Amino acid sequence: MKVNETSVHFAQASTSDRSPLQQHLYLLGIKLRLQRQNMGNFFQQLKRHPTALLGAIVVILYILMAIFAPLLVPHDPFTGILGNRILPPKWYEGGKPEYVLGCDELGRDLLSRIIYGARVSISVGLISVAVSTVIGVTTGIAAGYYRGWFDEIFSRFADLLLAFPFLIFALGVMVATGPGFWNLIFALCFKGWVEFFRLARGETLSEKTKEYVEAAKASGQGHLTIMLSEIMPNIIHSVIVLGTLRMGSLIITEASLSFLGLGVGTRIPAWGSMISSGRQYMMNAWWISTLPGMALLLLVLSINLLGEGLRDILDPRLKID
Amino acid sequence: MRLARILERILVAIPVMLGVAIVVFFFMRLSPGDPVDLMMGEAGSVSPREMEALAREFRLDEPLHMQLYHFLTDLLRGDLGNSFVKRKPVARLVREHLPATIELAFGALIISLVIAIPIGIISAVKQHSILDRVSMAGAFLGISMPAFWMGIVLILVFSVFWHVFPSHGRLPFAVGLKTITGFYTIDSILTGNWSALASTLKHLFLPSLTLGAGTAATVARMTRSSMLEVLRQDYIVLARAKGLTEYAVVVKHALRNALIPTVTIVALQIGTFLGGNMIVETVFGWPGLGRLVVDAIQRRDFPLVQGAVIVYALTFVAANLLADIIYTFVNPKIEL
Amino acid sequence: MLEIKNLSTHFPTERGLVKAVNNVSLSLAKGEILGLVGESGCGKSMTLLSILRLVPFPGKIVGGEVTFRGCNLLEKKPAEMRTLRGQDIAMVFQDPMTTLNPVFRVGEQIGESLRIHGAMGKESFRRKYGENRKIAERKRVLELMREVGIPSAEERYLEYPHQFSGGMQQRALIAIALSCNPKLLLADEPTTALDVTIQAQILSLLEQINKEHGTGIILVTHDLGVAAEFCQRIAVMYAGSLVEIGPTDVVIEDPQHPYTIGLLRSIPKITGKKEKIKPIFGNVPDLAGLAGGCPFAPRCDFVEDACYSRDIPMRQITDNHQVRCLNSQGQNV
Amino acid sequence: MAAAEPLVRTEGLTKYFTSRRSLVAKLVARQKDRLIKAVDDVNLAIYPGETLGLVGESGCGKTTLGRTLIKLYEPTSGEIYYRNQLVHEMRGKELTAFRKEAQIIFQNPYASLNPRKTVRDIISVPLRTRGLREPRIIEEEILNLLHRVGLSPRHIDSYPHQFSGGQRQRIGVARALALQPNFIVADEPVSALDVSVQAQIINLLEELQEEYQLTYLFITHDLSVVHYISDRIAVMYLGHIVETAPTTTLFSRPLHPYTQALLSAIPSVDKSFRRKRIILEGTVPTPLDPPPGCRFHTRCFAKLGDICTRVTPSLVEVEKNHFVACHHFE
Amino acid sequence: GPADGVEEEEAKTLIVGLAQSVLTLDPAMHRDRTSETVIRNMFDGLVTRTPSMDIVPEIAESYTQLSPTEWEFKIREGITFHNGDPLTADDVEFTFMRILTEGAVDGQSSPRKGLLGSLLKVEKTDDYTVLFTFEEPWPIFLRMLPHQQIVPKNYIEEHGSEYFAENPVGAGPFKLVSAALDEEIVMERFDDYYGGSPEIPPVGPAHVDTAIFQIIPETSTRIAALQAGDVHIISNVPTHMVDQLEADPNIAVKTCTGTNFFSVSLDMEVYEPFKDVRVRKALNHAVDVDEIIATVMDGLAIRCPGPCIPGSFGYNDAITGYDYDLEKAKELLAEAGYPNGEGLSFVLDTQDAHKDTAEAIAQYIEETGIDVSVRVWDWGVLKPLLDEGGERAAVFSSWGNSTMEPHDLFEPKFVSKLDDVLGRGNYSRYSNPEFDELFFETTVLIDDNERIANYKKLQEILFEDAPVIFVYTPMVVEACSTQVERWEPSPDGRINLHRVGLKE
Ligand SMILES: Nc1ncnc2c1ncn2[C@@H]1O[C@H](COP(=O)(O)OP(=O)(O)OP(=O)(O)O)[C@@H](O)[C@H]1O
Ligand SMILES: Nc1ncnc2c1ncn2[C@@H]1O[C@H](COP(=O)(O)OP(=O)(O)OP(=O)(O)O)[C@@H](O)[C@H]1O
Ligand SMILES: [Mg+2]
Ligand SMILES: [Mg+2]
Repeated sequence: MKVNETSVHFAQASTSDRSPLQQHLYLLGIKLRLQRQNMGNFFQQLKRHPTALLGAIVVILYILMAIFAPLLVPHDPFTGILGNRILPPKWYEGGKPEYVLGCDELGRDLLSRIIYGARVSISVGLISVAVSTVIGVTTGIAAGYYRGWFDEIFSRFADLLLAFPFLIFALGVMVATGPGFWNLIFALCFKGWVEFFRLARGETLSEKTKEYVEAAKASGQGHLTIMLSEIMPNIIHSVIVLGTLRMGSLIITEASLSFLGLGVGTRIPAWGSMISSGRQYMMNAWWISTLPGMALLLLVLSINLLGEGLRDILDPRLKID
Repeated sequence: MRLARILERILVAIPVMLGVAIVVFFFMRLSPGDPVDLMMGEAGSVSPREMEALAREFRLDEPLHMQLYHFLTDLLRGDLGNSFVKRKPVARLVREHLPATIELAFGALIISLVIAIPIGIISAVKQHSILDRVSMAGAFLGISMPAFWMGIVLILVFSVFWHVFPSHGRLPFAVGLKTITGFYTIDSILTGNWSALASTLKHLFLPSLTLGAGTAATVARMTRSSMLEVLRQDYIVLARAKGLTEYAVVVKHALRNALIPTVTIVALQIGTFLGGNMIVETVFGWPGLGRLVVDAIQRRDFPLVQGAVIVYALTFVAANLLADIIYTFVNPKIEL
Repeated sequence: MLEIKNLSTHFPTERGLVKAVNNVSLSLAKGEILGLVGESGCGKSMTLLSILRLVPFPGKIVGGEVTFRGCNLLEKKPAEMRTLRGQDIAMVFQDPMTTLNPVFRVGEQIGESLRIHGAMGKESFRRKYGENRKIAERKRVLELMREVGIPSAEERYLEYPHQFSGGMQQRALIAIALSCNPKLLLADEPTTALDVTIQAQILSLLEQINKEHGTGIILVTHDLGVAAEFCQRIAVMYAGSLVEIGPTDVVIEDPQHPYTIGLLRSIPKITGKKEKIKPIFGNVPDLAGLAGGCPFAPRCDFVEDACYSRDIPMRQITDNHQVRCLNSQGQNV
Repeated sequence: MAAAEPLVRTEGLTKYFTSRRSLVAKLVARQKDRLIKAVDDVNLAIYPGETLGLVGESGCGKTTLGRTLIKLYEPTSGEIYYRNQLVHEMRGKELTAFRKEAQIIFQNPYASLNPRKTVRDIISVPLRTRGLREPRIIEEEILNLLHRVGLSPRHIDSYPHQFSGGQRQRIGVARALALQPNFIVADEPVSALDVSVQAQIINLLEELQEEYQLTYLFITHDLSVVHYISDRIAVMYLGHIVETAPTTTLFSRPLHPYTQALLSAIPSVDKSFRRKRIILEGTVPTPLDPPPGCRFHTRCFAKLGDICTRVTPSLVEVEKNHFVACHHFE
Repeated sequence: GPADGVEEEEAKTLIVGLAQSVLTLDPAMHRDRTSETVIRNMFDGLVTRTPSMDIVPEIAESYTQLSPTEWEFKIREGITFHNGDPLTADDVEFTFMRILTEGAVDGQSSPRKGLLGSLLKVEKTDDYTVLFTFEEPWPIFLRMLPHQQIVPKNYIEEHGSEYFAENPVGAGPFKLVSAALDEEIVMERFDDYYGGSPEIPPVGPAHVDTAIFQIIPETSTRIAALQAGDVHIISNVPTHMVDQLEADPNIAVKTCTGTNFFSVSLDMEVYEPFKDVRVRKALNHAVDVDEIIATVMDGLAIRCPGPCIPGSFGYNDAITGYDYDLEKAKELLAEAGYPNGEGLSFVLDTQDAHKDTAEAIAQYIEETGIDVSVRVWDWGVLKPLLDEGGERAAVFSSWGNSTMEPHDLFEPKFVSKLDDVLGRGNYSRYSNPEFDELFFETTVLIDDNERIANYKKLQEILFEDAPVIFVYTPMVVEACSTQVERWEPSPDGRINLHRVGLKE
């Protein structure tokens, strides 16, 4: 009981003197205190959150699907038969049984493309979140720990990037560098790290005043060790939650950029470009855009459910015990 | 004191704005593509003299640092330059398009509030109920759907099949609204043109819904979780111990506290709404700043992109400041 | 005035059933101060909240009787219960920082009870504070604020809780509790969050209220010293159950329950010569899934097999001294 | 005792925190950075083997003083000597050596242990600072320490949340002991514990002191605890030391009005100790702008007059080893 | 009231949904088809085009070519601008000199100068006669002339160009009511309209009271708007929607030939193997253009067998195109030293809008064993790459040829890249001295028969050299509500509402 009480008070105290942006992060679920938690009972906790578990399962299935895509696809996802242009799904009139979900505007098997598309969407999500996290967390911890000019420079830079409208920014990057997978990742990460930076910085600021950090200092640990072994493990869970929540929105951003004509843009199928190039067919061949849309929706939904669940699981305040 | 703080926020914003200006300047100049060449299109002939003349006119023949110098000195004088393509002062273009964007942003804001806050409250009060689960599931759907896709679906359903909302645009000319401020809702109220108001609101609805859906979802979830947290607080127990009815406890004592974070996040969302609506603007043929910028980026209309991004950044900073000010009003603990 | 019989409040949790209040029987005479002592988590707060029927979810009052001035509160309708709360029975909470609503002005919060219970419409109030309810309410609130010792009440009336120091906040809470002249005041560790000198201020304030208005007070505390100095009777709780209850002097000087004894021995005494303190070994138990028998048995020096095997009843030692222990007699210190 | 060389000594030790004003506030409203005078001009000596109790109300600077002594904070001004060496000038090897000598035990057993680390991780940090490298030796040493503080070896790979408050505090003690220190600042080590557990820790600390000849600075606001454990007591009020005296002297003849009020306010089960309560008016002022002159004058019941509000009294020795800072005794 | 004198009860409003924003309403200040489409409803030119692409007088009454470099135009009398000013030779002279003179538009220069070739000056000879003088003969002058609209001299001199751009005054069938260029442009009938070109009946004022252009960038929305009845005419209908729209009883789909020449330019400098004509021919044989048209374009494109759009001036119909023959393609490749396409691999760049066809082309080429991948670019990024060389080989792109004159296509696309005028679109970096010589010879010819003969020759050369894969010209596909009368799309994409009516 005492544990929870102190953490609640702490959270309150820190809530009130946060800037709105930190509040935002906070309410996205991001102020987590992990005092009763280790990985062992993490999975047990996951079991008690059926939605999160479901999310996790779906995400894992998707990842497997992406990895084994070449083995799973019934047809060549890259080239189609022009004669099969906008072929409806098999259960529709005019559909062919071997093309379960029908074909797209170039007669390519939709199912195969959706399966393959998982690769791009998932790697876009994973890689850009991973890169943003690594950059944001290292700079954030350093800024929060050392303060001073380092903090000042990075915080101002972060402000600057935040003031840039994200889509315009990404669009600008894509226009400048041209479409392509890595360019897309670059565009997404260039600003994506800022949120992680702010989170890590804010958490470090509060973590730094914790007595166990003082204790480590008193026992003669160096700054780097304190950052790595005392502070980092305590903020990483917040980061994971933010990461999952952000992953969904980054995958959607990829789709949005495709809509503006600047996605991954090769013949490699990506859900974003499938949805956006298929949207013209919405009225006569809804499946071309809608089915990849469903695939995306399900993935983002699962990631969000997982993220939300993680937030609850990792936040002892939300637990009944 | 309060004024000093506001002043300070503004002062701090200046270097940020300057940074934004410089970044967007280099961004545009260093990205490939020649505005003059693009302007000439893929037809007809173009004389090299003509291209040179235009390049000179646009000051593109000068070295980069001189261009930057001109840009910054003009900027400090409040001059955003002339659009290459539209041949108009950028400031005017922005002024013409900003009201549409702001109106859409506010539409989205209001829709997300009207939907999200009650849902959040009810979900929290009736935690684990069917309603809670359904609305939270809906909220998740809201944030998991690409906006353009949702927009098209809404158009198909509400305009094509049911004919209840118009498919595009801001206000048909036939309504005959006299514009004063550029905000059609305000203008129609000012001129007492109620049919224009009705039409404006109808046009505003689908785009606002599309733009606001994601935020509504976020706000609903936030309201719910902050409400849940507030309901656990000691002062709620005290309110009950005073003998208040459950309704008074929730609406009077809990709600205002639960809204403290929500309101600030919502105010902050204005910035996102302003900067993130080009997709909605494109889908709904909404004549706002977002579409203007996307177009300008594609045409390498440097001054227009620069000007618009600076205005975006300004509105973002202003929205942030506004968020902070609102925050001080809902939360007595904070002195700005 | 108040008679609690076999009150039980349980929390179903993932770890098992938490019997936060387990068969507690108490009574309070008019104008009496009863101290309820015990360690953290032993169910003191839940006992108070059960009286008001404000046990938080998922807790439930599963049995017993709470008779206040002749009627059983547990059988009252919710609306009746509401009129009682704040008016006849008021509560002062442990942590003033979190108990005042941060977004409302202090004056307004103090006046709220008056408004809810329509106090300003009552004849006695009307006569004293005038007809205009708004003005009357303000007058009454200012009076209350002065009464509990909040200086410059006029200004403080318009301030927000965070502008108050801890001690002031606690006073404001007391003012809220006193606003309708309750017959019974439930004070849940009202001084725990405060400094010694401030604690002394608050406690003497409570003492004064008790004397002047004849308000009955249940004072919850974990500090035996506080209970010893301020209460006429002391009830000791351990793991959800009442283990000993009796007049203060008797409980302090002639404790019967091994837990009470241990508690007294582990407090350093401020007397001339240094006496070695003797801690109780072991830890405060987890309330979830407690086995039957005496919950103190694992830490008890005098434990017997029987202690584990059955529920131990309360035993009358003397007239008003009761103990829940099998072999309490002869265990005099 | 007093004849011996002090182990730790401070001269005019001052620690201010700055609450920064914004640039504009400075320029426009001409406001200066505000100073939180947490510790102000403190002269204190702690002798080897003794327990010095430090009491005072919340926010009066006890923790700050304790942390500054062991160089967790840099002092704003003044000197700290440890065995006649200047503490705040220590760097590198010297500092490591000092870290081994001086340790701290924190108030909050929940916040002072890193929740992500096992007991082994937590205790091995100071052991490595001590120069132990071999994992086997480290493990042996950890088990030793656990045994010493009354925890069983099976606890070695548990996480803090698996312990009760008292057990956690034992881990904190073990961590401090791991460096084999001479001097321990115990910052309210029992305040967060239940009454029945508090006694266990106090006894443990006493035993350890005997066993290792430790010197304690024992910070607390609980006067009965401080009475029990300390040899000498220093009373702090708003950053100043207002009175120091051997325990028995202080309890029998408190001189400073604040000390008197403090002692009278202790609720005690012990009837013989109860005195007439002195109820102080008002609350402790904030260290942001402490009152001028004697800092206690705003609440003092024995004010002399003008001098109290103008002149800061200095600590004078009124009788042997009994110092007080009050104009009554100037 | 309307021209036919019949009392109309309700004012008729015609709404057109456009895909792109209008950039300006000043006819001199853009190079943009959409802007021109809207502007030409408010401004008339000296000449105009019939739906079958013939040039007929509009404001001009007649014209004569006095010498290879001189043209004289007689202007119709009694034409007034929307503000009531009469249109005279002064206005015509002003219009053209405004474009020719650098900095003449409030200090800015018109980007339309290039559309006037080597025009030196325009002088009025009397109130209703003007003389155009060229530096050198420019045979496509008349065909280029419809792109220029006459603006009022006095009005602009009085108010300045900036004001004019916002309050345009022309001599066209509609006058402006209000303009929000990214939203909607509202025009009402100009009752004193002179009636337009007598060669295109019916002549007279416009039939609808109000004409509105609304900008609806998103295709799906545009179609939805038509289906919902929010607009009457929409441009840029995707070909695959045609069937479905035709099935709607309230909607009619209209098509006509287009003027965009689509081809895959094979860069011979950047990608060595393309130097070999056999490879280029092989690629032409490998792609089944007819099948692509039938499927990807839903039959709504016309194959360009050679380097010209069928129906253009001097079109050589002896050229029937490279037939689709995979074997032949493989043979040619083998001859060139690339059996089964081994050793050949390149990227095909394109823009988002054309990527379907590009992908289809790539699929066909891959059949020969060549490894092709498609990249989609923002045009702004791709263009400099095409100019500089860079890491690329082939590009699928279009070139506008609204004059339907080979000159206008050959000069930018196939003449050796000499300067920005010449070879501006020569992404193949094709350079054939024989071709160049004959081309320049032809440019100064005046006699149409000679020109036709030369153009046919030029087409043969290009066909044999195959610097590009010849693909198609997409048809203009527009759709309108069945309420709309007398409206036909025109090959240059112009939507002229002058004669369009609206049924009940
Ligand atoms: N929401 C809850 N869910 C489950 N168990 C609860 C809940 N609230 C309280 N309890 C249990 O009820 C028991 C009694 O709690 P209570 O608050 O009455 O203790 P207390 O004696 O007031 O302690 P403290 O001195 O810490 O205030 C606790 O041990 C706790 O485990
Ligand atoms: N890092 C810091 N930055 C700014 N102010 C501080 C800091 N640490 C302490 N203070 C301030 O210094 C004053 C003294 O604090 P300190 O923690 O030393 O008091 P304390 O006597 O230990 O109080 P407590 O009994 O509550 O632990 C307080 O007003 C506190 O707010
Ligand atoms: Mg309690
Ligand atoms: Mg402290």
